[in-house]
Amino acid sequence: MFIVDYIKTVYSTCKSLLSGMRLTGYYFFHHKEIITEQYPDVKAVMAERFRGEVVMTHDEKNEHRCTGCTACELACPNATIKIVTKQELQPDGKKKKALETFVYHLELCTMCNLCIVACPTDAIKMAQTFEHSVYDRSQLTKKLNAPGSKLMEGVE
Amino acid sequence: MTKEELKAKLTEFNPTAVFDEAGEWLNVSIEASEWLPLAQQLRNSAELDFDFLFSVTGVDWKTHLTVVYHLRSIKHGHIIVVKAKCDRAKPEIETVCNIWKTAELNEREAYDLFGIIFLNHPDLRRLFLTDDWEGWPLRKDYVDEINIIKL
Amino acid sequence: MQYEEIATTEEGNLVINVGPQHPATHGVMHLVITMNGETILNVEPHLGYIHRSIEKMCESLSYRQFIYSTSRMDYLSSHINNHGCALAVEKGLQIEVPERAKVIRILMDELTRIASHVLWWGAMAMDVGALTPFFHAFRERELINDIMEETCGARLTMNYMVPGGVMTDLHPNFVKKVKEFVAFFRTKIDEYDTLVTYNVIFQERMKNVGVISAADAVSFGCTGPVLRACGVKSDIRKLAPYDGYEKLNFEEPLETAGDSYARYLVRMRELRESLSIIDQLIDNIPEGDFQAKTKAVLKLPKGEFYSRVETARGEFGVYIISEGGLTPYRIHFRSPGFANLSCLNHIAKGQKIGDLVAMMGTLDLVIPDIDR
Amino acid sequence: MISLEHISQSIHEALSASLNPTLVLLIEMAIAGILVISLFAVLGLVLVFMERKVSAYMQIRLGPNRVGYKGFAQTAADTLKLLIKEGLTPDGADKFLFNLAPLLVIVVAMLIMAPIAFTKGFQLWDINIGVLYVSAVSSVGVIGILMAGWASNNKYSLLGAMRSGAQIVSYELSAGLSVLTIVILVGSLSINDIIASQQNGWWIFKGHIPVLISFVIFVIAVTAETNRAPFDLAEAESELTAGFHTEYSGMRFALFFLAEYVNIFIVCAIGATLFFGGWMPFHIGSWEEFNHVMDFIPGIVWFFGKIFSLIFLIMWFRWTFPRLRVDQLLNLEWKYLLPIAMFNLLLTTVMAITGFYIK
Repeated sequence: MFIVDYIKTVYSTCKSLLSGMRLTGYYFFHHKEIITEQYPDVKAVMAERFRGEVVMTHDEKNEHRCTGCTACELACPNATIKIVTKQELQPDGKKKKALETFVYHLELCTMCNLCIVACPTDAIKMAQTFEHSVYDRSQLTKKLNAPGSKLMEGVE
Repeated sequence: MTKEELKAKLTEFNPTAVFDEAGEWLNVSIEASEWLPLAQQLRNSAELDFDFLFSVTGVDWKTHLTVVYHLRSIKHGHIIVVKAKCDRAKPEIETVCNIWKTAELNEREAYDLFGIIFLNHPDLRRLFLTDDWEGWPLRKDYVDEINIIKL
Repeated sequence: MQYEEIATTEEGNLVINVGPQHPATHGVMHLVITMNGETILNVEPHLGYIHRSIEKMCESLSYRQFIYSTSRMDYLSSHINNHGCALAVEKGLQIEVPERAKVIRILMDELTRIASHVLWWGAMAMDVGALTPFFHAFRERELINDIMEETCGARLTMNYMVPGGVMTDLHPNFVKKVKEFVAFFRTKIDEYDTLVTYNVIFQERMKNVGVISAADAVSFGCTGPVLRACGVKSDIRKLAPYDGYEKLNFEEPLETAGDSYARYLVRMRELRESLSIIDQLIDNIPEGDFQAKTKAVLKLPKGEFYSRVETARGEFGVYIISEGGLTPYRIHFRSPGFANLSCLNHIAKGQKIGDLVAMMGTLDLVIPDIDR
Repeated sequence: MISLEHISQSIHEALSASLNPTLVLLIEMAIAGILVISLFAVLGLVLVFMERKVSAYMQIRLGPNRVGYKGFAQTAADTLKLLIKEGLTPDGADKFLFNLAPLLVIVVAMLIMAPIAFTKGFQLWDINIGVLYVSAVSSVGVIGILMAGWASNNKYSLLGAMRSGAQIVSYELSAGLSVLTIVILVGSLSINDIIASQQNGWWIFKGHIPVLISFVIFVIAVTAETNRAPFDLAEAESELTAGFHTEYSGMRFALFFLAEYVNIFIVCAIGATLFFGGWMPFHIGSWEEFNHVMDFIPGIVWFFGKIFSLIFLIMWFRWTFPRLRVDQLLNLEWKYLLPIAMFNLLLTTVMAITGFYIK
């Protein structure tokens, strides 16, 4: 029957439209469902594994664990890390390679974590910061070893 | 069809083809001029019925260029890899746009990046690069003056 | 006063540029459309606005390093792209991946697929003019991103798959959070149907729009939901199972109409299939290593290695040609978006410009995947 | 009790006492003009804020909540931004028409305000063909949109304008026919007569099926006429970027934006007048006490309450439904709404002639 079909179509049409409106109406009146995060007022807590930027850990004696082996530099796909080494005189008179500057280009970094995995001495790790914006890109080139820091005892 | 059956069948069509069975699938190496007749056979033969061209790859072997076609048959499920060898100075090969429509964009990509000329292609222009780009970037002898990382 | 003539063809048809910046292209794609009134006569894609030549870049990266760059192709299924690359390298090195790593990989793949489809659902609804679903979709996607962030350390480009397994072990909260998500998502997916699928206007917009026959779809190299909407079985997870998909019990959703609505339905059903895959695995993650022992420097033997995976958009192929060195001699990525795009002109002819937007929505084009 | 009627009357008397009638008329016109323009400004701010909040809550967001108390100053800040923004005129555009179009649209929106009765005795122009005037003037607005689309020298704008032209011309018909239903039942075109006829109950609640049908048609048609989703094809941001106002920026864009919201307000005001009794409080037949209690709420509150409920309904549509395609849009009008509206009109006419209805 044409008329019956027609009425059925109209009915199902209205039903589908109204059920959609019911859903949006539900959300309109149920404000507890709102998921907005009020970002600058309420800072998000990032997960402990979140990769924000590469940092070098220093202990309270201002010592780091980096031997300057360049494993991270080799592992990096984007040439983000540049390690400058120097020859340091050991107490026993031998010369030994040591880290002078650990240059880290945050602007080139893709946070792929390969350098962290490659590091044999766990000298570097990922920090959970994420607000990296600066006014000048030269500020993104960072020196990771703290001034005056030296290699921790016993790290080879 | 298994590799052996495919090989036997293909030898019928093209006695000069070189086969390589080391990999996962049967590899067939041919000259560029032999490609179009072989392609028609591969598509139209009911036993082979390679209707799905899923990858077109250009390779620069320094001495010559190769176009690698990965073909699959939806019905039979077998896969074949055809490698057509082109001259490096004058890389020309017949298009297979009429056989597999997907070839149109894929061949344009190969033209764009390797400079392989696909004869009788309906619309052979640069695809990714600008029209006035010089050189073929994915060839091994391509030198890029601007290196972002070294800047 | 000078009037510039509006660009037309010689026959007087209107030529219109959609993109490179256009709300419907979801990225920097450029379509040149010839129209007669509102009817489309021809669509010509102009690509390359974000072509980074990842294939060339990979030629100078080692086998550990190149994987991360594929996350930047189809950024919505980055895990699955990485998975494909890892599989190709493992094929070359003949590494046996530990069972735990395999299960973790599949779980991550399926979560990625859900995240990708959910975003597609929202974005596609936005294309046809409903703005609310977009925000609803992001609610669920954020939950997945949180899970990813906790375990992998990143939300979009995770670089979690490495040759031989995964980079780190699962976070202790992972199982609990995934279970919570699955339970939550099962209620929300019904809301998706109420809001969009059953909506008459939406159905009218989608049905008999962008119809492609099975033969044409195969010829155009379409894969994934586009091909499955024509009734062709094409799921790599079924055809050539990898990493333990063969042990799982799931269905490959097929539709026969081949129109936009069929593509939509296939994806909606895939969402439910992915949920069932996660259900099967989440309680059965085997103990053991999450990564096989590999050498520090990977060297693939001379030869050619091709691996295929099923991303959210279709078949993703990695073709590595190795000369035995530290870096690939040539690497080629078969991206599903590139092939799916090639059928756009075919299906758009004779349709309205509003349909074009709906078609592009259901083809689920991700532009970096096309441009590579 | 102080009402707007008393205020306007006392102003009139105060002016007439000291000045000659021509001057009084001029001053009163100036006052009316200022009132209309300030109503426009306030409406623009309130409605845009309302739209943003409604959409936000439906989309599980908070919406604007930073500028001013709970974000109330957000739209004012946006207006300020639009005011100081450069108004670009594209090269190759028809400068005169390009600048004229937003003015035309806004002037038309202002003109329709004339016959609307805000409360008892508070009306700019008590014209005896009020409904006819409204439907006649409202269709002039499309010329502004066509002008904007044509003058922009942009293909998106042109397509948007053409769509808008086809759409408004079509939907004008069924909107007009659905309005006629009430006109036939009342027997008058005057807005005041229509409101007076709802003294004992609003038309929508009097239980006439043709009135219900014409209300549904009216809501659909005016949603389309004001270019609101799901009929926002003239803008269709995912297809035509911004449709007819793609090239407009700064204050000229703001005028289009304002005109859209004012148009919504006006069509909802017409809808409220025709179907919900305008400023007439909710009365039920002969329940004298109930009616008396309802009368304590001022008419202006009733009127704005009804208008904003209707506006909320239209916003609700927008944030729920996908957009129609252009051919579906015209199909809906010519194949469904128009025949139904005509049949409905026939039914109403039969009812009116036989007198078989509740007055």
